[in-house]
Amino acid sequence: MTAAQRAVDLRVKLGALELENPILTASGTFGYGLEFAHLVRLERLGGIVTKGLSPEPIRGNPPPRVCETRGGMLNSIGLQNIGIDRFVNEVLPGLQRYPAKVIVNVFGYSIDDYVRVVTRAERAPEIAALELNVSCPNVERGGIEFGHDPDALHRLVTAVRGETAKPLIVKLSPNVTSPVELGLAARDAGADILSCINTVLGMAIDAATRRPLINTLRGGLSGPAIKPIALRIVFDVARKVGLPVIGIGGIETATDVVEFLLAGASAVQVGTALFRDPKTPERLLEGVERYLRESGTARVAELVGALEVPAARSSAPKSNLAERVVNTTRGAS
Amino acid sequence: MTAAQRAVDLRVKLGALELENPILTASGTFGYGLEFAHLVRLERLGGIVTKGLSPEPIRGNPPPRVCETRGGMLNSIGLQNIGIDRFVNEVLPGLQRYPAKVIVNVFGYSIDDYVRVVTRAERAPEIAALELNVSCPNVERGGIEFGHDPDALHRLVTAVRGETAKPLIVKLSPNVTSPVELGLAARDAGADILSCINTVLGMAIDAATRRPLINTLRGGLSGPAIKPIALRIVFDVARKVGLPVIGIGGIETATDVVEFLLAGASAVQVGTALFRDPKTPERLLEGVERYLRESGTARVAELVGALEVPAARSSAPKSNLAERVVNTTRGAS
Amino acid sequence: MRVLQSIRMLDVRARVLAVDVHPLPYFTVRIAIPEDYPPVAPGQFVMVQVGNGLEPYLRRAFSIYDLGNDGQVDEEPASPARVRSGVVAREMRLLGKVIGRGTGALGSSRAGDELSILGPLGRGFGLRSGERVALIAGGVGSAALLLLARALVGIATFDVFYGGRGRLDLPDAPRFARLAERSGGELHVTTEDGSAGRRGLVTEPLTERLAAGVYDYLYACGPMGLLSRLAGLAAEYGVIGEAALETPMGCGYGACLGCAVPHQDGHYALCCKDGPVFRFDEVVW
Amino acid sequence: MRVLQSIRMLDVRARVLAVDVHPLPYFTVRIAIPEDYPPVAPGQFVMVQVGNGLEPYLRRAFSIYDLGNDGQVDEEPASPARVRSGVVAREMRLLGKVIGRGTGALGSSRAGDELSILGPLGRGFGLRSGERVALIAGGVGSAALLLLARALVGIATFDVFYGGRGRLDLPDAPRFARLAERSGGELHVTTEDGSAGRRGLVTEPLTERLAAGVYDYLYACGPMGLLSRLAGLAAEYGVIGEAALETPMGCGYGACLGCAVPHQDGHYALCCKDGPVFRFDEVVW
Ligand SMILES: Cc1cc2nc3c(=O)[nH]c(=O)nc-3n(C[C@H](O)[C@H](O)[C@H](O)COP(=O)(O)OP(=O)(O)OC[C@H]3O[C@@H](n4cnc5c(N)ncnc54)[C@H](O)[C@@H]3O)c2cc1C
Ligand SMILES: Cc1cc2nc3c(=O)[nH]c(=O)nc-3n(C[C@H](O)[C@H](O)[C@H](O)COP(=O)(O)OP(=O)(O)OC[C@H]3O[C@@H](n4cnc5c(N)ncnc54)[C@H](O)[C@@H]3O)c2cc1C
Ligand SMILES: Cc1cc2nc3c(=O)[nH]c(=O)nc-3n(C[C@H](O)[C@H](O)[C@H](O)COP(=O)(O)O)c2cc1C
Ligand SMILES: Cc1cc2nc3c(=O)[nH]c(=O)nc-3n(C[C@H](O)[C@H](O)[C@H](O)COP(=O)(O)O)c2cc1C
Ligand code: FES
Ligand code: FES
Repeated sequence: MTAAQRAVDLRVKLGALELENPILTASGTFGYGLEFAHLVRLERLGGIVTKGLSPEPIRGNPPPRVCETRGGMLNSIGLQNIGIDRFVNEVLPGLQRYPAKVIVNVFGYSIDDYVRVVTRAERAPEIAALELNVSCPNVERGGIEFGHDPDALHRLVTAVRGETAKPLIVKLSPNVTSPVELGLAARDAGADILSCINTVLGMAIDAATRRPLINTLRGGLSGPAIKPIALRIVFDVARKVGLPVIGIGGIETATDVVEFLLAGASAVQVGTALFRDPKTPERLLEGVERYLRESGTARVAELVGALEVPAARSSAPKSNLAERVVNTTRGAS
Repeated sequence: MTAAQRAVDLRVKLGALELENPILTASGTFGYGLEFAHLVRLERLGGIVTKGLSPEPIRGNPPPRVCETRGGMLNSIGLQNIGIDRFVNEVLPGLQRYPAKVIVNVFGYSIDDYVRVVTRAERAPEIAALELNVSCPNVERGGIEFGHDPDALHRLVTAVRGETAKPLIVKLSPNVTSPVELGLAARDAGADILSCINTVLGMAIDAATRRPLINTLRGGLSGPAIKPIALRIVFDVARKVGLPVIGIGGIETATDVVEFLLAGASAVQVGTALFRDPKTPERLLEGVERYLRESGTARVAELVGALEVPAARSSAPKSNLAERVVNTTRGAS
Repeated sequence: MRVLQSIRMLDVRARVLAVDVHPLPYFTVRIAIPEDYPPVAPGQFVMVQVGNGLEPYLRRAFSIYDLGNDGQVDEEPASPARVRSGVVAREMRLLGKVIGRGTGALGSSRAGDELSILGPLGRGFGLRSGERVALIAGGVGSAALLLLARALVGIATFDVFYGGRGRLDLPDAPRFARLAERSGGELHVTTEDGSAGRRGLVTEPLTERLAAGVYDYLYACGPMGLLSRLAGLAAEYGVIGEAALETPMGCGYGACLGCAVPHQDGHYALCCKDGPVFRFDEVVW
Repeated sequence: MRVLQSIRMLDVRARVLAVDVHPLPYFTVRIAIPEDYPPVAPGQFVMVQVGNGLEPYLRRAFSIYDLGNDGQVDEEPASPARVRSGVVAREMRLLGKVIGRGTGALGSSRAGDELSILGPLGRGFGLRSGERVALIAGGVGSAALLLLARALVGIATFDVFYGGRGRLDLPDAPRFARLAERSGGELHVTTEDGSAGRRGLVTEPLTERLAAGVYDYLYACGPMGLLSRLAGLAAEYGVIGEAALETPMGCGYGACLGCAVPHQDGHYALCCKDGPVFRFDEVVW
């Protein structure tokens, strides 16, 4: 049997969440999933994460809402969505046809908002898991984002956990000093899985008109530009929190997927890349299969966290200069 | 007189720090300045920020130290430098020939380290200002970076302030929940100017070898990829802290410079772009002059903070849906 | 919001046949498309990806400017393609104006290059028959109106109002003149600098004829400022009509919700899915 | 660390004359450089920028493989260029192997394209005269040794040890054979798959001759694994020598401190400034 023929096992298990393959679509970048059945082979997706859903429909932000930046894009959609009820009644039935797991992305401006969506979703057996978008200003706490405040996050996750037996994913914000600290708070409150990362806060300006390119001034940066940030956070969170991790941020090629798995992610979500190429998930899946075959890896799960971290080079020169600062695992320099 | 002939005033004033023009080279990306006199017209620079200097020479991190990422690069040099004494004795005299202001970038692993560099620099009148790199682990506080902890930063800046009458710049880290909070701490402790941003923590992996591409695993992300992050932080810090700001991050074109000035920076530093094109500062300066002429702006200083922030669109549709979430100045969505 | 409408579109890798550069910044790209390309309504658009680099990163939207067979584009709607081996079965044309990275990259593509073309996208113009209508094009907005003009010949009489800053901003005035004449109408050219046609804004000759009650219906494409003035004129003179809008777009196919257009209903419509053609009275201008 | 050494280099925009593709992944790019280009020492390199896009973003390092006049490259060091208007005054050649984005972009450049070439950079090989020396090239490492071989002809006798995975990894074996013969030495080819020359590693024939005490000096370029084995052999047989190293580079001209090479002194040397050529005994392998 040649390498090209050998079957590889693409299944991954994130606690109780079992996926046919590790490629999911990211929230807010693939609508509610069903709209694109014409264009994308939905049956090749490990899972679909819906646009963020709130208790009531939300209208969203005024335009302009998106702009391109170098190597990425900014968005400020304002969480426009049809509300959990319409999703469950109108969209969910159609999605049942496909093996892809349906994960509902949930957000709110108060704990009560989240709880209302979760209790509604809990009654729909077709929903495989819930993902909490915690990059929302908490109106009860002066607008500080849930995902920026370990205490608020702990309270939120505790409240939601009480309402659902489904796998509970908490999506971490990169815009914090310590994503690990937030991940630990989510874990301690009962989260099952962490997804990293949401968009990075950014801004863009048109020098000609002297105006911001996004109506709300600031927007969320996504796309290839943020991949190194996402990889770093996935690596840290996977090592230090001990929950299964879903990697998100700038994934566009199969090599990107492998990198996230090596860093410690058990699955990945693809966002911005879909805008450029709606067939990205299929392409990635084929590429990952090829990588597994060519590297003689039988199961994709073997890649998870398999990064080889070199010991400090034994050949490093001995020196009496400031020995303590050698090999700090730090960034800026 | 045609637009092309009209003289424009490029000078900027950041408190007591007056520059011939707003283009500086960023720390760590232009050595100590003098090495490149052959290649770059140093007389066209507003200022040179040196590689970070410590009390004693530092050897730096083992290789690999740099790698390319999509739209940027990672580095983990480990703060290799010749030490403040050699800089003052061997380099500084040669730099005097040029009108560019010499700004010494200072770092350390304890307050004492910083104070030693600053007291030595204070005695050198050729040094126009000091910039504190506070993205260093504070060995006295369990390795948490000075720039990640408002209290530690306040203590550090207070200590340094007591030793110098030169303009004191504090360089903010982007890897925090609230750069504004850190900027306020620096201001309250006596900083004169804030520079934003240092590199963004990131990571890169080689899927073929399954190893990290940077020896220390994590490195600092710089280049075009980070520009939207830098613009956002410059905008927030300039508005909310009230000190003059120097913008840094992914600047490569004159349009980039204008965007940073509009966002609130009074000057900018160019880093990674120098690696690709050592003549970047001259090119930017010419481009900024052209922009000023073509837009009929007499003085570059008029651009500072001149972003036109649109009022909420009066034409926005009226709706009873979740009115409170419209026009939130937030990112993720 | 039409939640469940599934999108009918193809992502085709198509070869550039030629790039015709009009006086810059205008250019026409001629592209070979499959013989069985889905039907196109005037006003629909495609999302074009040039190359695989990071700049431009997102695709850019272009109106489907023209369609033809065997490398021939004529004044009438294209007859069914004849399939010949080695010969271009069908041709799509895009009219571009170089603004930034995306239009720049498309304009400097060369014959033989491959483009990725996602489309046809969006909701096109409705065809009115038996009426007297006006087509109003501001600059490169003419790209959305040419197929419409071709489709209207024979079913309606139309005048074309075509305005630009100067003479060079009207790259396809001759074709619009011929089409308008064949329909029984005429072309009115205006330029702001007076270098061609009447000096002034395209709204001026239009207003005179609106005041005279000439038109039953307006079709427009151009800068937002123009469209919003037209919406005002339409309301003032009690005429209805449609306009093709441009907004920044993340995806072009309904996935990102980036292309919001404030709708009179109180919600935000999507330019790429609910539009790009909207009735004047649908939009909060 | 040589702090104050100022860098002598030019950043020239230079045109591609031709790209010769050997059996892929190898290619030679021929570039027109100004007639007054600074003198080049064998082993020096240039930093090449292809295009203005974001990918590749940083420049890539390439050894200066060969230099010539009027489009002619001969076996001897180039004679002073004759200036003729409209004619290529001088030519630089780079030998590349496609690995990723940077080498891929260079390899797919076309005649007429403009490249940005920063150089000449770094410290080259020292020329030993009157000795019997060995040149050891692993794969595309030969790129750093050709100018050296040309410079040594007439002043030293040398053998060339040229190894690769297979036959196709030795794109310039014939030239090395001619140069070695003219110097009074010979070429030893090894391939790991036995498809050309002796089967095995390049170190095998070399070790036999080192054991026989044939060489006074070694010059090498190739993968780090090879160089480190050669350093071991040199120490074992009491021979000295130099190797051209490759490290990732941010800038190539001493500005970023990215290209650290652990030095026996205890500090990190810079590959781009203190190297790329180091004595075997300088480096902590
Ligand atoms: C439905 C539709 C049809 C279009 N048809 C045509 C056409 O036929 N011919 C043509 O030349 N142009 C057309 N445009 C505009 C075109 O898509 C380009 O986006 C625009 O010209 C600027 O792109 P750029 O990359 O050259 O400029 P850049 O300045 O690099 O663009 C930067 C960003 O701003 C966005 N942007 C800037 N201006 C516009 C605009 N007017 N509309 C939408 N996005 C914009 C771009 O999409 C991009 O994300 C159309 C746009 C839409 C939405
Ligand atoms: C002094 C010097 C001389 C060189 N001479 C030649 C030559 O003559 N011919 C030739 O084909 N190649 C040469 N190289 C290697 C070349 O510079 C490329 O960097 C390398 O082949 C990979 O680049 P890439 O963009 O194709 O691969 P990518 O995988 O896209 O490279 C990614 C990153 O890794 C770095 N990198 C990967 N491999 C190497 C390597 N071996 N050396 C340095 N950086 C690397 C690249 O610079 C880049 O930043 C030389 C390198 C150095 C330092
Ligand atoms: C247009 C757009 C809309 C998004 N909407 C949501 C959302 O509703 N909920 C959420 O949790 N994340 C949202 N995100 C974030 C993505 O799910 C993802 O975390 C981020 O874009 C990084 O991945 P990428 O680089 O692959 O796009 C959105 C991103 C984009 C670009
Ligand atoms: C190779 C390299 C070395 C750096 N060294 C330092 C340093 O010593 N001190 C410091 O404050 N910042 C250092 N920086 C950060 C830069 O000064 C700058 O803040 C950052 O790179 C963002 O700007 P850029 O995108 O223009 O490069 C370094 C950056 C790079 C790329
Ligand atoms: S452009 Fe993405 S939804 Fe319209
Ligand atoms: S590559 Fe930048 S210092 Fe050597």
